[in-house]
Amino acid sequence: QVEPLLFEIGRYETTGVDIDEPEAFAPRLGGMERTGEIGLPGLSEPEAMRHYVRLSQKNYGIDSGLFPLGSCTMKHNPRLNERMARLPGFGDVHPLQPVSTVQGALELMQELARYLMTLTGTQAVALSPKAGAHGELAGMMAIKAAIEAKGEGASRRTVLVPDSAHGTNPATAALIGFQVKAVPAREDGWVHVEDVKAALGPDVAAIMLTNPNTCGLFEPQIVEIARALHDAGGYFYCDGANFNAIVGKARPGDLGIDAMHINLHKTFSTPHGGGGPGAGPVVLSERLAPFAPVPFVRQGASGLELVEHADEAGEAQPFGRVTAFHGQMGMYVRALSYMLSHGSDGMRRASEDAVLNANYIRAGLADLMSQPFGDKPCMHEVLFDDTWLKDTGVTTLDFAKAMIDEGYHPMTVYFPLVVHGAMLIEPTESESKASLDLFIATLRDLAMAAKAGDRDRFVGAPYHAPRRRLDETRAARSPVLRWTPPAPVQEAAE
Amino acid sequence: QVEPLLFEIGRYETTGVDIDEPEAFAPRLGGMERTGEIGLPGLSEPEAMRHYVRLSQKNYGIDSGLFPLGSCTMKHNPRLNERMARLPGFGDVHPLQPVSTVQGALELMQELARYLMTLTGTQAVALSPKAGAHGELAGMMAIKAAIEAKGEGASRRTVLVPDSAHGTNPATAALIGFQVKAVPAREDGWVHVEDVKAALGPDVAAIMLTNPNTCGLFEPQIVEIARALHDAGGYFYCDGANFNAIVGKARPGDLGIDAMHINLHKTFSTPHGGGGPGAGPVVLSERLAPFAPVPFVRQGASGLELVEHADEAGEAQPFGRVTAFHGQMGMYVRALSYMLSHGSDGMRRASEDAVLNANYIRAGLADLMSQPFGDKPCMHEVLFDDTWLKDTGVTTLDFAKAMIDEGYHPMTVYFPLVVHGAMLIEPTESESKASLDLFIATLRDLAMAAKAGDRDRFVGAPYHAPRRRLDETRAARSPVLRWTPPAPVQEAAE
Amino acid sequence: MRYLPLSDTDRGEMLARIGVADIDALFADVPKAMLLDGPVDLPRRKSEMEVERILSRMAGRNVAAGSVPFFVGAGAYKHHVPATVDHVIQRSEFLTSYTPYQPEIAQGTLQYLFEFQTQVAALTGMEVANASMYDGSTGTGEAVLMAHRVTKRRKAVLSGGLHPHYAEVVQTLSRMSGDAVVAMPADVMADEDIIGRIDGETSCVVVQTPDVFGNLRDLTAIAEAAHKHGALLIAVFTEVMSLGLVTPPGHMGADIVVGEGQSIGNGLNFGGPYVGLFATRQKYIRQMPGRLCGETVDANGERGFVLTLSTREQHIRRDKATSNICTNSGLCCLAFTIHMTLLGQAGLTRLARVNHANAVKLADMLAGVKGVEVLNGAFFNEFTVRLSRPAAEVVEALAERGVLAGVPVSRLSPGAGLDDLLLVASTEINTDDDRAALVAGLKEVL
Amino acid sequence: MRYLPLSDTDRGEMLARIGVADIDALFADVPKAMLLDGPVDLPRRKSEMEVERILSRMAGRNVAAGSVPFFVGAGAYKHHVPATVDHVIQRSEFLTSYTPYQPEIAQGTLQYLFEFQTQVAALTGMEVANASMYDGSTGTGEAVLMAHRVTKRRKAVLSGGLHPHYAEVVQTLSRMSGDAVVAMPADVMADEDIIGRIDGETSCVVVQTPDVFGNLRDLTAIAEAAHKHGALLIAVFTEVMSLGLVTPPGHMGADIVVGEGQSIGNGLNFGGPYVGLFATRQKYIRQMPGRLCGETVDANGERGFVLTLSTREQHIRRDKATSNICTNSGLCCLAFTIHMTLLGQAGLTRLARVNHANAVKLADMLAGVKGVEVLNGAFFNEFTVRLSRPAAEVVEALAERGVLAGVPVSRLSPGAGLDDLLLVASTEINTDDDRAALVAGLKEVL
Repeated sequence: QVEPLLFEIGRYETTGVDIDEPEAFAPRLGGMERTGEIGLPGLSEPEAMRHYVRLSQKNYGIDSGLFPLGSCTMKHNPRLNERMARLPGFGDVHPLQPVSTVQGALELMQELARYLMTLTGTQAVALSPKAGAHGELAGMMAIKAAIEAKGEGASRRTVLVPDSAHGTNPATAALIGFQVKAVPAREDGWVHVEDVKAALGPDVAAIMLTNPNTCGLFEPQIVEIARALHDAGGYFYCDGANFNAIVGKARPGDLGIDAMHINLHKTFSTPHGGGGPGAGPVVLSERLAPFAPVPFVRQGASGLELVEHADEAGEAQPFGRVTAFHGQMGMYVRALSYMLSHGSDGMRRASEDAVLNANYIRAGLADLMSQPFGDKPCMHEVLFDDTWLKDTGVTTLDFAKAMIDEGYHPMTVYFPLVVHGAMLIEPTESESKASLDLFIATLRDLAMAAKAGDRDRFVGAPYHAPRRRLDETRAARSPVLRWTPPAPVQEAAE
Repeated sequence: QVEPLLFEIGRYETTGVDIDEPEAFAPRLGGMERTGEIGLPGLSEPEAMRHYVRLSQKNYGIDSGLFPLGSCTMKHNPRLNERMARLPGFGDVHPLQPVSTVQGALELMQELARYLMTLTGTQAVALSPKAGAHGELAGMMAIKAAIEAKGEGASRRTVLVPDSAHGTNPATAALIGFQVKAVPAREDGWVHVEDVKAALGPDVAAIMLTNPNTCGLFEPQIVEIARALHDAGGYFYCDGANFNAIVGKARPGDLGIDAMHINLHKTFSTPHGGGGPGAGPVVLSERLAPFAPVPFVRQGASGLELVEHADEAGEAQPFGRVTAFHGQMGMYVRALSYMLSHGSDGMRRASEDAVLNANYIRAGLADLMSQPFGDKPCMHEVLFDDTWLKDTGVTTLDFAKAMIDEGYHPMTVYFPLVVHGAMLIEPTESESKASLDLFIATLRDLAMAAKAGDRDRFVGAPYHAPRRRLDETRAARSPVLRWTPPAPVQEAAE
Repeated sequence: MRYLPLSDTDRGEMLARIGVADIDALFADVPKAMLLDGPVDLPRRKSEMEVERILSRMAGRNVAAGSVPFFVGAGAYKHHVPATVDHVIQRSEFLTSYTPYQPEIAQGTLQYLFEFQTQVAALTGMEVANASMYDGSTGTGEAVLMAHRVTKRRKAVLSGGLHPHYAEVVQTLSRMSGDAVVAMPADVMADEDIIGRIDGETSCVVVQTPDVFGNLRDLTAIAEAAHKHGALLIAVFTEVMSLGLVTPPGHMGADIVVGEGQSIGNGLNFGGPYVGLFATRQKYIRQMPGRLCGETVDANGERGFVLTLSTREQHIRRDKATSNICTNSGLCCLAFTIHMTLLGQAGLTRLARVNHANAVKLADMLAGVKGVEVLNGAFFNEFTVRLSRPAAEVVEALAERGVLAGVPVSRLSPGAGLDDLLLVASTEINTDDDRAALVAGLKEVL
Repeated sequence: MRYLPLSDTDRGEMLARIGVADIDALFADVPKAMLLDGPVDLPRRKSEMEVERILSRMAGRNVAAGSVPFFVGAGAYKHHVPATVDHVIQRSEFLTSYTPYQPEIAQGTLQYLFEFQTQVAALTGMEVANASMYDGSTGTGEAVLMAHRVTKRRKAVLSGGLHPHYAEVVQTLSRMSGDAVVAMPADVMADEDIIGRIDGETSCVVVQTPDVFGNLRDLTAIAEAAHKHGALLIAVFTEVMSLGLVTPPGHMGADIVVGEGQSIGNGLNFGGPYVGLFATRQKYIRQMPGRLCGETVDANGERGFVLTLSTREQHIRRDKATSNICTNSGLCCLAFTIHMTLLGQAGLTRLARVNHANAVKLADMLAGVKGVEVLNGAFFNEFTVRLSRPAAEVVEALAERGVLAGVPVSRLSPGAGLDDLLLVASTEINTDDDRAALVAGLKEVL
């Protein structure tokens, strides 16, 4: 059944919220009263419930099945964490209440910071960034501030970014005025220290490197790269999107990073929610720690304090503020709940299982599907390219869409850009062996069908989904970004 | 995708609940320690979540669409009520805590009782019955106790039940030793006072009558019937399953009833939950009030008291106890939340809208589908029979199954038994006019298809559901009521 | 009103379509004098916010179990229920569905009922189980009636270790049905001669283990005696968690095993809703009360599930039905099944061990308090202590100190001369601090 | 560990299938010296019950807004959110889904985003809106960058009525990007000459209404002046509820309207997650930051929705992108959309009137307290009072009395000489008792 748009079923006079009109009073709006229809139809509560429940039924989530989106880390979202985030003492607290009335909230932030620093081997953390890309921004701002503090602001304006990086990396660097310089990809999928050294110079402010990288590989020369950067007076920004592969196994601080954002919604399982909210705390090395933005929590004489202004920061030199309040408290609670539940042993084990699961898929598919860098161990995600689809008339996209008909969410496709027709599969540690076995069998079956020339199964896919393949070109060519009332039927001229 | 049984995917060594082993201690089980496998496989939390979420996706609920099950009252379930029932002060309170620590719970029970008595025009209510049928049982027990108190226990052993009654009515009467005597159905769908009078005698303990009745009609002679019963020394038990049609419009006490159970899960929207839990408080007339079972709440000197034993009951003569504790507190909270939300005005309006919606469907279908008692106003549900399907080769069941393919839950079929091929449609007040218009149009389309001879559309239905039509005969002939491990494959003899 | 989609315009159009002048024309069959001309005397509609305020105030007048050291049991137990359980049972497709009369679009409900039945059978050590009763007490009443049908006799013998409320439910029902009941006196030390009460008239003997005083009972000899006389043994439990650790009644010869399932998946809820578990032998399935879910196939030959053997039930069989039960405890079954699935036998056994360990630890601590005597030899997570003062006073005094110490036997059985006995339960929720608080409190008031 | 499905047996079998000896063989690329040989120095795994205890203890050390008379605003507001909202956003299919990159199985998310965009456009009186920013403050930063792109200029003028934290976010970003910012001083009485600061270099002027001091501002003249100089007007709001009652910026000539959507559907959450609303003119859509959902058709010609114009975005355009934003506020959008749908304009307008009425009532009551002066002429649900003592002290003293009185301006703008000013907000949640408590408290401490 088709579910209409709210605007097609709602009515201007209907409301699903009862509240009494106020007693008569003299408004004090200074002549600024809104007039005319706002254009917002309402639904009664039963109608609204059904409308959104039915919409949800057109969606696919982790709870529906395997969701192997590489780089996105779709792991189980424990409902304990949802419950904890809704405790009134967390969910119903205002960011500008007197600090004496939010000591527990500040304690939680401090505890979260301690966990993040311990797991990453770093000396500071800026909690407030609202998502991964925002964490990148904060981290790169800290680097810029540190460079400026050394008087090198005018000269160090280049940031090195490998071609395989997430798009957020160059976008972030450009946003605050850095020049982006590419580091080429090598045939083995790794960044080589010689290439970095060749690009280094007195103009280089930093490198932005993802580790494990977007090809699902750990960068084996990372320590040397960090050293080279530091020797050249630059900073090492690490994109932490894939930190989930090594939590409890290795500490980025030990590897030499200066700043790394952590996607709490990936690594520590605060749910993705169809595109957020996330949270992107950024951990900082000792060199960058003084430049962390406000606000931050500090132990004071009579309890925990919140430093909200640069001039209260003591010896620190915060580079400024990146958001109105203290960041994503709701996500902090969920992430800490996840970390407490797993414990140090469980988090280490989770990383191991994530890597094990990815390699198990690799082992199950390696004979049928091609890997761009050869068949070698991967981290938490395994990358295939489309060489094996050559001459089948089936593209990576077709293959992905055919997976939908088998009841699976597709993997990440066409990313990283450096690999032709990339298919990046991340099962996460949340999948059982039985689930992986079924997934592997299904993909093998599909792969053999593609090779056998059953093209229709792919190019027309999906056949069994709430919608057939959607026309994205049309959407972009003549964008319709909002509902508008249908034009009234023209009355016949008299 | 098929969802296996838990027993096919679970493992004996797996658990989704972490808890530490106790420190070493000497058990005190007196040699009664359980040995051997229990036979209960476990799932990790992500697997369990996915298993039950996927099972849910094979279900249909009110939130999925119109659910017009006649007599079942599938109205909107406000989530406010769920939230209220989960307040720790209600959901996390033990029935045997000191009464000084549960004054709010007793207050809620008293307030619920006040609402129920006010709405029904009665003088007492026994809250503890756990569902409608249990309320019937308690009500009939009170009647039996009253009769025994008058010394007529040996003589008054007959209970009159119309053929159109819910099966629970005769079952209940029989359960406590009454003889059931049928009152015949008339062609107009009503119970006639003459028929009742004809059946009355010194042997009659009570009549059990549903009003509005199971044909969706209000019994116009109910006051006369009640008077006749009372004149003959009997009691009037009213089945309150359809009370939702007249809440705030008429009070059963005014009509002369002595006892009536109220399905809180129907009339006051505590959710049905796939078959319960419900709640079946039974309201009592002054004549029956003294016999209400324990426990009940009473105002005492130092707060509210809970009378749990007959000898604390003062002048009352409770007939006993029908359940271990105080009834369905979780449902009391939800029902009171519903009543407070609607208020006296909203409850009256809800009844009116329920009746209006049913009649609107009647008006929309009356030209195509036949009604057993002619086209006259109904209450909250409208009854069709299968006369109109004659010679189409389509049965009531086929028609119902074809509705599934149109995205609807079928109506109640083959009930009441007195009507051939009955189809009982109850839309409830929760449906919008747009929803009803679509439903009517769909049923008209189906009805015309049936009449046009498109038999395949019906006899093979449903085609678009998680399962095709299920073989109920096979299930009953060789009942398989539990999973058993598949027989191990026999090793070949050496 | 937020729950009512119709607008006044809609109502007018609909009345016109129906062809009546006003809404009361549709209520024409209601005697004029009885038709109310306006809302009854109750408050008008309230906003969600107002309802929350009213009910939160009431809730705030109760002491939540989780907010204090808590040792109250006697048929309902405070356990920790994983958040997953409550999340899933609130899913619209489960919460807002009906009894699965249309199996093609109710396989979700039916499959979990089938899983539930299998889990209950395994736990109790029986062959089959039904798809739930209201609770343990009403299930016990149904078990007695079923025994009467099976044996064609009408006398039940109730152990003095049976929860007094359960005994009252059976007695009330039996008195109303004209059946006989022999209720034995309270049996604190589990030394009653129940076998001596079984005779050729006896339909069934009803014994609880762990009994209401916490004693674990070996039912083997009683089962043998009952069977020798052609009677059935009905074994009752009020703490299902015990079945993770102690010999199940099915291994001791019970014919019907019935009890309370609240401890798995369900909260205290001040007494309800709970979920009654009911298991028996395969040969008796057609005499069982309640819903049964069975396996079958659909028109494509795919496995599916349906409600079955409904010819036993009231909606088909009316006054010849095996029970009048209709709505039962569907969503509570689901909560039970999910929690049980999360536990698995590995988790259940461990959790039961923690319960037992906590109870043993507590019993040893209490035994060291002057004025307290622990009476039980073998027990699971609940035991009886004799106090030097009436237990009800002690409980009240401790409640004032913020400790909920247990259930005075006098509350269950007033006038039985057991005023100095207190039932004390301990589960996985109890901490060292809780135990210390109880001991300290007892030392103060004894 | 309850979240990890693999057993040790599974792990062994899987390693064998992969063909490595142990798990660390898969970590061979990690420099040996850096590979940890055991868990880091943090506590071991905990049961659900233990985690609940730890976090509940922390939560218990905070004063929940709903538990006291509450008047705190300044960019985040306590409103009542219907239970339906939280129920729906927790549905697995919404909660556990990803950004809708595969539209065929994400129509649920996409359709609500389309509804959200339409609602935001209607509310703000603009032509189009995007599918959310993180919050109002970061959205304001993005709006300034967008204005720079549109005008090809690099100087922003910030009103002294802009929330100081928003101004700081813009200033931080601009300083880092090398753009110019003119930040005007705090403008308590809304009488600044912002028009006088607009010149031919100005890319945009950023004005908030209701401003941080609660004043409602007519933006018409500013819009005209900005447009005359080729600059854009960016209108900011922190209380979206106001748009139900006051003239929206889109009706006053704003080019970009950006603000905080928390008040509709979302809780206080100690500052996050919130949802930034961002609307503009159709002609600027290719310069917008953030996700956009657009209508299209599928292969069968059925209407469907997709993310569109992604060539603006970082994952395609990398360092040329209009923003670096990726994950945004999906689930908060959903909460907003459901609450907005429940309200409809009828409910929104009424709710906004109740907010305004409560604020007016409170202002009048406070005006009668000695030592309190209400400064605002026109306001919505928040206003500024001048106190006879430093506001921070007063707030602290009232907090000790269990009343959360508002936000001292000195907390937002220390050192601005405004220590005697207090921002007081009042919404539909405030009762007569709340107001009386605030008045009584102020009388005590002033």
